[in-house]
Amino acid sequence: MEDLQNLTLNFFSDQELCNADIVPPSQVRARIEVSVLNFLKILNASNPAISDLPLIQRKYSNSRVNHGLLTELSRVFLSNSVSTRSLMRPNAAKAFVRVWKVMEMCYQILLQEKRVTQRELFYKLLCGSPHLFPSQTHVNRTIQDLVALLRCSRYSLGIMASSRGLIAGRLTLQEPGNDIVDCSLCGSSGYAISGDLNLLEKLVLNSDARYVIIVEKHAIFQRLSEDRFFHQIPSILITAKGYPDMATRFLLYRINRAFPDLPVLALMDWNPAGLAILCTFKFGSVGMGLEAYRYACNVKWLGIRGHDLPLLPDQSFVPLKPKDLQIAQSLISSGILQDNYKDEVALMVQSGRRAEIEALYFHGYDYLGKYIAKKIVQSDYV
Amino acid sequence: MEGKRTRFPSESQPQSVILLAKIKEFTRALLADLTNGRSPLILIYRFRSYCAVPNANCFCASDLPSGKEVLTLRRKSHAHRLVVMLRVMLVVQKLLQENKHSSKRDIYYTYPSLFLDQSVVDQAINDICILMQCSRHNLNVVSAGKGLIMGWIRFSEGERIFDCISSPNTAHLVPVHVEEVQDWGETLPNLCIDIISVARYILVVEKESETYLLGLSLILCILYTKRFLRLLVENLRLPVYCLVDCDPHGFDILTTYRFGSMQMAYDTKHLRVPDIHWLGAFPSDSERYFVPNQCLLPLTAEVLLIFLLDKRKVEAMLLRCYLQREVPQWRLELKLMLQKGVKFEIEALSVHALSFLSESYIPSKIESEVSRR
Amino acid sequence: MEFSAVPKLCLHLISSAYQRCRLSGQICRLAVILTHSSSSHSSLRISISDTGIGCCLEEFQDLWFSSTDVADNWGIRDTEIHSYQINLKGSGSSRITRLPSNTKNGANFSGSEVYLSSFVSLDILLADIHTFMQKMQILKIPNVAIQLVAEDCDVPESRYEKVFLANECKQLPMSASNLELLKSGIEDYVVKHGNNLSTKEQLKVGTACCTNNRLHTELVMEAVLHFKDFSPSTISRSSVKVLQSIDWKTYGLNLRGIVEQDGVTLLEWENLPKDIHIDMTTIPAPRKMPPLYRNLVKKAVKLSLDDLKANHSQAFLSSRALQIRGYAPDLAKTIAGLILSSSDLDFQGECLSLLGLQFQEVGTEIVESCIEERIVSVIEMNDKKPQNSQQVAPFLFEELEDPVQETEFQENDFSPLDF
Amino acid sequence: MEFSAVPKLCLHLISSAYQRCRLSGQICRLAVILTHSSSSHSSLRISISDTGIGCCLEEFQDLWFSSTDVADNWGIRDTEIHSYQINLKGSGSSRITRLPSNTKNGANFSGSEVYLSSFVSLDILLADIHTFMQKMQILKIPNVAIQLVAEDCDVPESRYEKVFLANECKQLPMSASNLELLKSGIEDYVVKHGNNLSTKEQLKVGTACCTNNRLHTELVMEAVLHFKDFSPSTISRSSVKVLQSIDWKTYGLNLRGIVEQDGVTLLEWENLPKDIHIDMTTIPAPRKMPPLYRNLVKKAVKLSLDDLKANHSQAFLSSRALQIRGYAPDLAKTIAGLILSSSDLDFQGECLSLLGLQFQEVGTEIVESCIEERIVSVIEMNDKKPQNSQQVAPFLFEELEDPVQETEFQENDFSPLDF
Ligand SMILES: [Mg+2]
Ligand SMILES: [Mg+2]
Repeated sequence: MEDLQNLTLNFFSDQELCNADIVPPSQVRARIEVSVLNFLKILNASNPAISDLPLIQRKYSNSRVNHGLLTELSRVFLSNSVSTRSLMRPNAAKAFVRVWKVMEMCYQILLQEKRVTQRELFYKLLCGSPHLFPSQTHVNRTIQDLVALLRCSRYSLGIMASSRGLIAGRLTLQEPGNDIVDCSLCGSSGYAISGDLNLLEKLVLNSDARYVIIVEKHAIFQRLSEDRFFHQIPSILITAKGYPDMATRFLLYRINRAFPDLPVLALMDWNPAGLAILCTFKFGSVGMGLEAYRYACNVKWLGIRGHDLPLLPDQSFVPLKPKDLQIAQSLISSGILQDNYKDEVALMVQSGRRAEIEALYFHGYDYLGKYIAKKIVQSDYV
Repeated sequence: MEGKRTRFPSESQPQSVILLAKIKEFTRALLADLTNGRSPLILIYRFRSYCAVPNANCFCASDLPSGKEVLTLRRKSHAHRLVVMLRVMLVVQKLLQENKHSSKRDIYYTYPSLFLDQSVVDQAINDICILMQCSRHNLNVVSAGKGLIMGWIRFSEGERIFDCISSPNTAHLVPVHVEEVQDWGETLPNLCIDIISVARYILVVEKESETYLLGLSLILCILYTKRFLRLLVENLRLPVYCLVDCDPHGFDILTTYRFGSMQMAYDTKHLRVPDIHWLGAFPSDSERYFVPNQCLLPLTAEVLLIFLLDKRKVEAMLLRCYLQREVPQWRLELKLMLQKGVKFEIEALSVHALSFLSESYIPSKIESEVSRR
Repeated sequence: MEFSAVPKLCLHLISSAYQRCRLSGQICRLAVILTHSSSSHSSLRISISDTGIGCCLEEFQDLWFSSTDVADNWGIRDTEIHSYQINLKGSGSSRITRLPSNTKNGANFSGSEVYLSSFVSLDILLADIHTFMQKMQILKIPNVAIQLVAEDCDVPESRYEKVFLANECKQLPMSASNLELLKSGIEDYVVKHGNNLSTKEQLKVGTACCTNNRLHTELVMEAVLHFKDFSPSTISRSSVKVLQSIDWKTYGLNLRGIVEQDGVTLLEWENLPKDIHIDMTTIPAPRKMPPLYRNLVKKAVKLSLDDLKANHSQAFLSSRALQIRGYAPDLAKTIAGLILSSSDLDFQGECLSLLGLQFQEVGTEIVESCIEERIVSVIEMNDKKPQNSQQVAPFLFEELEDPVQETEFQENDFSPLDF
Repeated sequence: MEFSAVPKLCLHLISSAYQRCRLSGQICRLAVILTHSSSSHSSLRISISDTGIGCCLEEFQDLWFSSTDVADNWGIRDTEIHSYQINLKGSGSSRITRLPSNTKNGANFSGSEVYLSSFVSLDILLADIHTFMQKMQILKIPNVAIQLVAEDCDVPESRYEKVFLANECKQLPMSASNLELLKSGIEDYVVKHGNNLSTKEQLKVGTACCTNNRLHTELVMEAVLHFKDFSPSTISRSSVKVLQSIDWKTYGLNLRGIVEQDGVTLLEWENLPKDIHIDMTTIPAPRKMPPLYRNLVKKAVKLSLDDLKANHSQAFLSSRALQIRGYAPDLAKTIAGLILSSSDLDFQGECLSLLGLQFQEVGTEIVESCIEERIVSVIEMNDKKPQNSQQVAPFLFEELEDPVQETEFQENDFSPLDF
């Protein structure tokens, strides 16, 4: 199974796949140094020039969906279409200089073996060149540019990415040289997933679970882990408290690779955003840039789905908001959804209503667990 | 009056049993009124942590109710509040009976179209606490907000051991069920306190960053951890310092830690940390530490409206009675913020050197705080 | 004055005379005598006389002029029978002439007589008055005998005479008050002429009697269906103002506006169910009212609405109460939930017995509907009480030793940590 | 025609004749003969003759009428010397009379003579023409000898005669082209009359020669300081249009507007440094231009600007390049920072050697300025190339074999599909 996945992975990476790696600081520094040298060389050549920066485009037009042929795995990834940052176009010159500025800042942070938040980076840049970085968004976008240029993850650049992810259940984690963490003993708050991808990569995983369950919401996660649901159905619980961050997706991916036989099931709100979150776990998203694609994971949709709606009380429904319709539209037009997912989105739009997982509490706090268990037993997931 | 605000019952019964009994009593009384054709009247005391008359001879510090509200079936707004309160009470009864915990957000999402808004649920929870004379956690309603801790501490919640010492760069989630930590601490006090004693002080900061903590013995808490902080303070008896942004929001966080919030004023005594020291960032720090001008945001963010909001917020805060009464020097700094018309974030301090906060700012500030005392 | 206005004036004078009789409480006579004579200077002489409570000059002046005050010197205590002549060709106060009064010789009645002359056709006027008197029978006042006489002196044997007596009120006891008689009459009328109402039971009538001693008179207010058929006249502007000043929402009604159309005044309601018609009358229905009088009318209208509401609270719930009642199902569901989800059986039993339910028969819906019923009835009851007279009930769940003064919180600020 | 216009007309005719001489490339003679005689019908007879390339009737018609086309049948290949008389009192085409031509008898030159008569004062006209001819010396054209003769027939011994020769061009080789001569002359003039320029080195002059075969003539364009002193006339509207149509930003200039003031045309520039004056002339400077001719002028102006820029790129960087150059210090600082903050000495060494710096002599500022210099020079070099011929810069990393390049980068590009 894993071989097959590797095979497809390689197949695509040969073709047109672009990615960002988790890279140790020394290598990031080396890449930066190569950039400087190349820049100087081209500047100093017989026909001197200021080299353009080739960045992988992080636009929808450069995204491709790969529906696996040999596996069930599908993913969103970025092709190698390039958006250049050139000094020679006045409207792009600022962006060009910004990339170098951030590169310099990251280089120094890496040298000091520090890690900064994006906000701290913003202030440092604001202090040095306020005209280039008038706002945090400029910094954030430039970081993405740098990721696209150096092809390394944001975390590798020394930028702290705190993860919102939590994990609980029948899983033990061991950092080399540290005690084993038993995620079934982490209480209702679960084990906080570190934002350090290097560390996550090194974790030794062990599990006797039968299922991996992704939960959209923190509160639902708390409920299930407080109830020790993972003992009822031997499982691993994961939440990213909404849209997943890289670290959470990476750990899920690692678990998925380590235990490929465990189905990965998702419990989401019944609204377009819920499905979008599921899709981000499942396929990745363009916005995550180069770091996104590789952690695609064959997530199955457990609930809440259309045929569960009779279980919910009327008062738990609220009308769809314009934002919901927008998300629904972009989901449908993304071309990524399988047919039964599309039908589900259509149902949401048609009914004009949405409901949250919490609505199940109407039947009592124990009901949530029973609901999941029943669905799992009946293989009621798509 | 003291009896009204007791959290820990004098009886040996667990709090949940007492609360369940109170809920039943309440339901019964309500039903009796209805069957007798009487309109139920529900009296809810109002508490406040401050008033807006700085020099008044007020009782805001006294923990006495400052007024009351009477809910009846005669007003539409009351009827809605009553429905929400009873529905939340129903949820609480279930929680207590099943010994489950839930967050405010959870409760809201269960009946969103009935509640209409999260704030209504929040108010109902506060009302129930006042009515039942208990704290929020007694209702098994826990906060879902994020609280993080890192530094020189090791403790446990239930079976789980929080070992912050061995991974000093990692922020650990603050346990949800603070009560369990305390219970555990009470039964095995030595273990808990022995390990914790490595730290010399507690630093409360507004946001997560690694740049605070190199080479320092400290515990670090981040937001939404009022109860947990209180517990640490009670158990460890360490000095507590607070580092927040130099803006109205940061100052509000600081005062909430020290004096409690208006919303939860009924429970202030058990949530506030009266000994918390304001470490920074002071409005006066911008000059003392050469914060570059471009890092000083005017109390505006360009938009006039936001400017007015910030300004108005500071002006309103200046009126809070406890500032003049208890921390006049804080009030002076706040006034300075208004005068200068600029705000800045903690991050602005470290633009000159990445380790500025941990290597010079925090140590020097703590030193000056210690010498002041 | 136009010819067409003369019948209207006559009907008004008759109506006034009838009121004077009705209010006297004694057995009275109302006589309308129409005499046509080509020899006299006006072709038709109209005399309207009654033995009611008496009237005064100002009452008639009001027909044309704005009066500053109504004199209160008339009534059964007067020693004389007043007599007036209205000169239709005159102008200003010269129109009305006070004729010499006749003494009553100590008799315990009062009386008025009004004369006027006109060129209006005897036949047409007679027909109008005849119809009007039939309508007046609705009032079912037994103490008033109405005599209608018409004679053309030029034509022998032309004398027409008819006496109208309230003879349909046999079902009512003789001791019935004016108010009850009027109510019954209106009910009869509406049932007879009415809309889709098949039985009298569906008809809701509220009455109120409201006296003001300064006026030495009483006002009666009824809320009935199909007011417009009854009243010969449009509502005066003063009455419109009175109607507009009433807080209809207290009775679940929403007055959109008052429209005058073809001489008939229509009250337009918002959100009124299709099968409900609401109209009303005040008796007497004065054309112009001094402030005092106006208050009296308003009070009467409100009292009769209160009467209506007291008897038919479901139909006349205030919009406030209606809104509150909207919460009843949720409230009932929640309370039922609190009871039924409790793990304490004793508590459940206690609650059910409070509701008068047996433990065995309990289904969720039964408990819910039982509680809802009670909540609704409390809300309806609350609504019947005037706002300000609500008595203070004991606080629920509270032993209040030292009530602290209620204060208003303007600053509803959320602290950032109240997450 | 007004008297005041006659001197202007004369100067124009002289200017034209001078152009004809200059363009012939042969040694030529330009004679202006003013003869006053009270006996004749006009008091002053003016004759302007030259042995230049010859002219045509239409050239003169342009002075008053809109011409549809300039005939191209004149030039040194003509076999005759044309002769015209301008009648100032006439109107329309009758103003100009073609006099009988004299044959050149196969000589290899062309020639024109224009006569006109006026009542204008001989002294005033002579003074004007004298000044103008001195100015024309600026052109330093060695092949044209100018003869100015004035005589009052009524006054014996009044004959005035002066010959102007370009005698200051000794520094230049005899083979120097017209263009070079003109340039030198203008430089001399500006230095002599100029502003704060103390040395000739600070003066920047761009020249271009641009031929169009259809017109059988050449246009010369110079960009010089103090154009207004040189040109006797205002710029024609066609010229203004030409000037406005030029993309000045390519040369870092920003033409705010063209103002006519006291008969002098001023070009107003935006954001021009105080110590810089930019003016220009085209020779010839026709009054009205057919489209073809206009394009030629435009091309000449552009070419001479290009010439200016090629020699003085720093001063004539396009505003685009200026904007980009603004980033050079930041970029240089950043890259220097990257190099110098590195702990890897090999890397540092390699970088410095690429910059041609010695390890020892390295100070931050030196590295920065060295990088900045290079970046700036690339920017300036790039700017000299015409827009469309700029080649694509190499990528920083070349391992992308077949990039699907999308060059359009919008600052506010954002990525959707983030659901
Ligand atoms: Mg959601
Ligand atoms: Mg802040």
